[in-house]
Amino acid sequence: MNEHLIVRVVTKLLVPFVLLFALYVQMHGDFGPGGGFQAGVIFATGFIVYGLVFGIERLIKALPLPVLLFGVSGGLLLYAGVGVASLLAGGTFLDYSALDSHDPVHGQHLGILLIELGVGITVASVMTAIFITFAERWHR
Amino acid sequence: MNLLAHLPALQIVVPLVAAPICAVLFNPRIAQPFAVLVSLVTFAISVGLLNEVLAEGEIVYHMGGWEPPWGIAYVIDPLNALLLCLVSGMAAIVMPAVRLGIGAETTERSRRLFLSLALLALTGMLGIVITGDAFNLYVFLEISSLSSYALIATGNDRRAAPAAFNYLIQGTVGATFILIGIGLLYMMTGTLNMADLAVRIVDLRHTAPIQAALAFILVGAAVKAALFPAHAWMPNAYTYAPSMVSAFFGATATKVGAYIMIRFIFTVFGAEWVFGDMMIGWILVPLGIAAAFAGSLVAIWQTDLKRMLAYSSVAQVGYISAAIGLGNRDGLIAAIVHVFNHGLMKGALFMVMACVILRLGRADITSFRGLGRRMPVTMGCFVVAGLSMIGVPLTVGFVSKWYLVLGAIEAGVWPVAVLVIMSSLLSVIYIGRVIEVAYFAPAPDDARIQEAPALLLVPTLLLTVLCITFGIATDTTVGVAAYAVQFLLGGLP
Amino acid sequence: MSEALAFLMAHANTWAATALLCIGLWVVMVRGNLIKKVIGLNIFQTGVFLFYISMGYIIGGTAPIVEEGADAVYSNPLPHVLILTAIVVSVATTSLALALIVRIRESYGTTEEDDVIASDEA
Amino acid sequence: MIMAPLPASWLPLVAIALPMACVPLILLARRFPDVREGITMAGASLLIVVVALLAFALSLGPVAPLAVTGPIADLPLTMRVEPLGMLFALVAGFLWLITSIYAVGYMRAHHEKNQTRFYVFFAIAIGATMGIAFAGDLLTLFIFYEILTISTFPLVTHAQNDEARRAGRLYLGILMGTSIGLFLLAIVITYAVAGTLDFRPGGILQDKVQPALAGLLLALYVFGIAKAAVMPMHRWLPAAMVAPTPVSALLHAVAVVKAGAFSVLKITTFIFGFDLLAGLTATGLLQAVAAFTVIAASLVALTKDNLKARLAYSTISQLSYIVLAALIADPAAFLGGGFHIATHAFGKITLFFCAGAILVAAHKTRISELDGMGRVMPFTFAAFLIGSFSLIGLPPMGGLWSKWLMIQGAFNTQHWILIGVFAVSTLLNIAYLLPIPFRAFFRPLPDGASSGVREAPLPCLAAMAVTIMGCLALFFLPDPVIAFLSRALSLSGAFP
Repeated sequence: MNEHLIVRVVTKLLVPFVLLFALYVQMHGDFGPGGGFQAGVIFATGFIVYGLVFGIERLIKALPLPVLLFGVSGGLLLYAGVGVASLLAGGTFLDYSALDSHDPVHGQHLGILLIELGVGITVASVMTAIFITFAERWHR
Repeated sequence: MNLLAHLPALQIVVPLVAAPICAVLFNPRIAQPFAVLVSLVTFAISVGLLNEVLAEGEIVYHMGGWEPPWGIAYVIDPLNALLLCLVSGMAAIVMPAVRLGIGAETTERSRRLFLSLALLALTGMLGIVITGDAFNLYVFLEISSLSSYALIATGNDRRAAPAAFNYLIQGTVGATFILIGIGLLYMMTGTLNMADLAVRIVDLRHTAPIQAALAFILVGAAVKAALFPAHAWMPNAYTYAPSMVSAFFGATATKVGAYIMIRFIFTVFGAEWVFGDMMIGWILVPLGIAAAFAGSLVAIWQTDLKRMLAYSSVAQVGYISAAIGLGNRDGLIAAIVHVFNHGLMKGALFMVMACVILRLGRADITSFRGLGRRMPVTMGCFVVAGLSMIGVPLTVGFVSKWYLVLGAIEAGVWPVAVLVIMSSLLSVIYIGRVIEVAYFAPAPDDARIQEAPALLLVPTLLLTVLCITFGIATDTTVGVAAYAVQFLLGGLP
Repeated sequence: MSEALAFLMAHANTWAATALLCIGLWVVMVRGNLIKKVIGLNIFQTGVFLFYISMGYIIGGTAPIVEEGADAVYSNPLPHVLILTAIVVSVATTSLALALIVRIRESYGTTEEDDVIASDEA
Repeated sequence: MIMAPLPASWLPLVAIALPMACVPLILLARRFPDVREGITMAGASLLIVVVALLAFALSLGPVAPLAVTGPIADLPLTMRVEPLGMLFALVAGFLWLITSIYAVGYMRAHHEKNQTRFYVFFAIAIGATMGIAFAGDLLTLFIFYEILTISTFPLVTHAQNDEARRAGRLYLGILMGTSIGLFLLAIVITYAVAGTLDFRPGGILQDKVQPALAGLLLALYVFGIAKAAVMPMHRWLPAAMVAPTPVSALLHAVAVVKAGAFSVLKITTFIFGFDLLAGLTATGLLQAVAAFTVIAASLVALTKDNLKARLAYSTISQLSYIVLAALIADPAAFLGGGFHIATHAFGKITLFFCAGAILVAAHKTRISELDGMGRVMPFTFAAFLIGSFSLIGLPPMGGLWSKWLMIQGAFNTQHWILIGVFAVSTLLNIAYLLPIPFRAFFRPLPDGASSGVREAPLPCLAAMAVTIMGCLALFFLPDPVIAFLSRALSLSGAFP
């Protein structure tokens, strides 16, 4: 797509905002519509558009597969880690209230935020990884 | 903090957390022992849960502290405690041998994520078994299915990919059927908790959606259990998958399908309605018998022995289905015991295939010529597990067959008893055929074949020994099954 | 006539879901092209999604977000949450299926089921 | 007993475990043939001591049954010593020692391969036979019955050539097919209707089953126990003759086939009971089948030129005597059947020993080749003649008494046709057995055939001598045996 100058410029301008919006959706999840799933997909959209326009090599350079794999695993681990932390804090598995011994509501906020963050990271990494895997094969 | 109180959660969490960790541990020398450790811990948790259930009765655990109907509950009764032990026990036995076993049978690329996928599949199956929430069951079903499609595709035979694809299509359709059924149940009752469902369904049984839900769920579970005629995915999948995968899934995956069937029929819908008004027994029993004959007959003609074992599984699932369909106490005991016992023997037989493939590179019947002398221990295991498949006394196969025939006679369906026994005679032919080749045909001169390495041989031997142990001391299997039946049938005879 | 029409309309979503289920299943079973099979599977699953979403919706209900003082009728959010999970599963299934098709195409040079079978038997 | 290390009720378990315990020792000693055979001998001698002790205990009074938890929760495996089983165990245990002595001579002279495997499975088979003899219920009996089938399979197919493979197929196919297909089914049905599987005096099925079902069950048992070789389930026995001769001698003239006949006898007496049995139409039909087997097998035996094949068909015929005796449902016939287990065992094992000796010494398997051989191997053929006398039922051999008792039973119950069957079959016995020694003694030796042929190895001859003594002893001293068996009858409630 080297010849499509407009697309390249617009994409370059747009991608940061896409990612910013994704971040908003991610962090706003416990107050309004939003959350990890949606945010993760929007994150991935940003990456994928970048890869489509500027070429798969540059996307891989920015996000090497090991990093993505680490993202997939790390997100899941964060999710499960919160669950285990609540276990260790004396609640049942994923009982966020137990995360903060003084204020259960605060604990719930913290818990849901971390959980959704884990989900977001995993979803974004998985979607991008799927895209890269397919695109890279086709490219060869 | 008392970790023991959280065993139900840990049962799922331990393998679930271990899967991504395995993925980021790039060095297989670390990842492999780690996976072994995890599977052993998981098995220990299952045993702990079984003990607790036997001592104190049903365990209910609320995830996240949410009470049903809002939250997900894990409910452990003797039935799923036994299955947890089977699934995690098989994993613990197979896992140490995985690295050696898949070396000859997978593509280089796919080996890296193999352990993660295996642990995910384990998580999924444990989840299906442990959960008391209908939708959660679907989610775990898909977790285990997706990872098993991927695992089957790791085989280095090019036919592995189409086999996995077929399994994916059929498995997804089956799982979606279950999803529809669960949706209908939720629509009518407003709950997903199985215990609540059971209470609320009682007054709604006459409605079409509930009846449709029963049909959808049974068909979906039948696909997962590979019950004839919905078995088409299984032969190819188990033939072209790495033998380790076949051993683990052959022993557990179809059993989990049968578990879904038992759980929904007996816990959610209620046996007296399912077998009384809906006459499901008239579907399950004939299908089961047909499966027993079709599977065994086709198995006799196979030259690829992994495919032969897969068809034999079709037949064995038929016994389980027929046993469920009898709808009486002995039949249900037979079903539960056979789920466990067949897991042991089929696991052992597929492990034998893994040993043979490692040494010879293939497992067709001609490659077995003279193996009785060259790999005596491996073939010894095959003989014992094969005898168990036939149902010779003092092996596990006899115990399940006994209860199945007894159940059929007590249900007053004599032809079923006769047919079950006749079909089991067919297994004499397909097992005997292999034994004949192994011990009577001269070995080809050129190949210098040695006994399989200890790492593979020990799990194989262990499973074989268990085939006999549980064939003699049946307190654990039949005892637990009888206790489970008390839970499932309530006060019924 | 109008009664029948009313009956049809009252269950419009269910009919649509049923139609999608049937079309999807038909495509899965009849089409020989592996990609078309996957598309059929997606249509089939979409039918289930529609079924779940309709189930939770209450006519005149609003999004289930608590607003102080408003005495609103809320749609049931649970089926929607459930089906979100199912959609994610469906995405995963589709991508896995496509990955398998890529591998089949690489080793067999075709995405037609008949050709794959013929190639193995040859 | 003064020492009394174990209560007598444990002795059956010891009798089963003893041969099994020899297995690992034999395996350990596989590189030292003398030690290996020594272990077998020692095991066999010890077994005789154990069985004799048990018999002594039984003669003093009833031995308490012993129950062990088994595979089926409500059905413990029980060991119950009663005189009939005791007699069977005595015969099998005693002949194991004799056969072992014989086997040492035979296997070495014949240069058989895989001798360790041979002794291992032989020991397992004997252990299983003890299990059958002492089984206190049908499930236990069935379990040991199956172990016996499986453990004898490697013995039958010992040669591992194509012929052995064919024989193995037939052997396993028929024995396992019938035992799982018919015998097991019958057992489960019995359990379902009677609620127990114990061998009880007077039977357990009385008043619990319709006559039609009882008839069906009886047929399932008689045909399902293919080891009793009632036609048409007899084909495995001639096929099994490809095995080394000691196997044919002990297992396919004594242990395996008698296990079948013994099971039938036990089931008719302790599961059905004479009263129930006598009233069934099926009993008559099965008597006809057994009678047919007696005659037909004898006729087939006449046509066989292969010596072991002829003996095999003779065995089929003789086994059906016992089945017939069991179906007559009369105390005298029962005594005759039980006694026949012993007399036929001693007679037939002698004949097989002779056949093996001829094979080893002269490498001959066909009867038509035996002309004049009596001059080269006088002792062997003399033994053959005496064994034949016992089978035919001529004095001074034990076979006379068993046949006598069976005919008396038929007479008591007015089965005139069966008496005719016994008479005709005796004539047939003479026709197919006696020409063999006569040919050997009275026909001239073909030219040059005698070169290099000598009498059989010494262990073989010694074994034959002992079994001949047995035949004689059973003629002169039948009373203890019959008195012993009568106790089984009074236990069974058949005697008023």
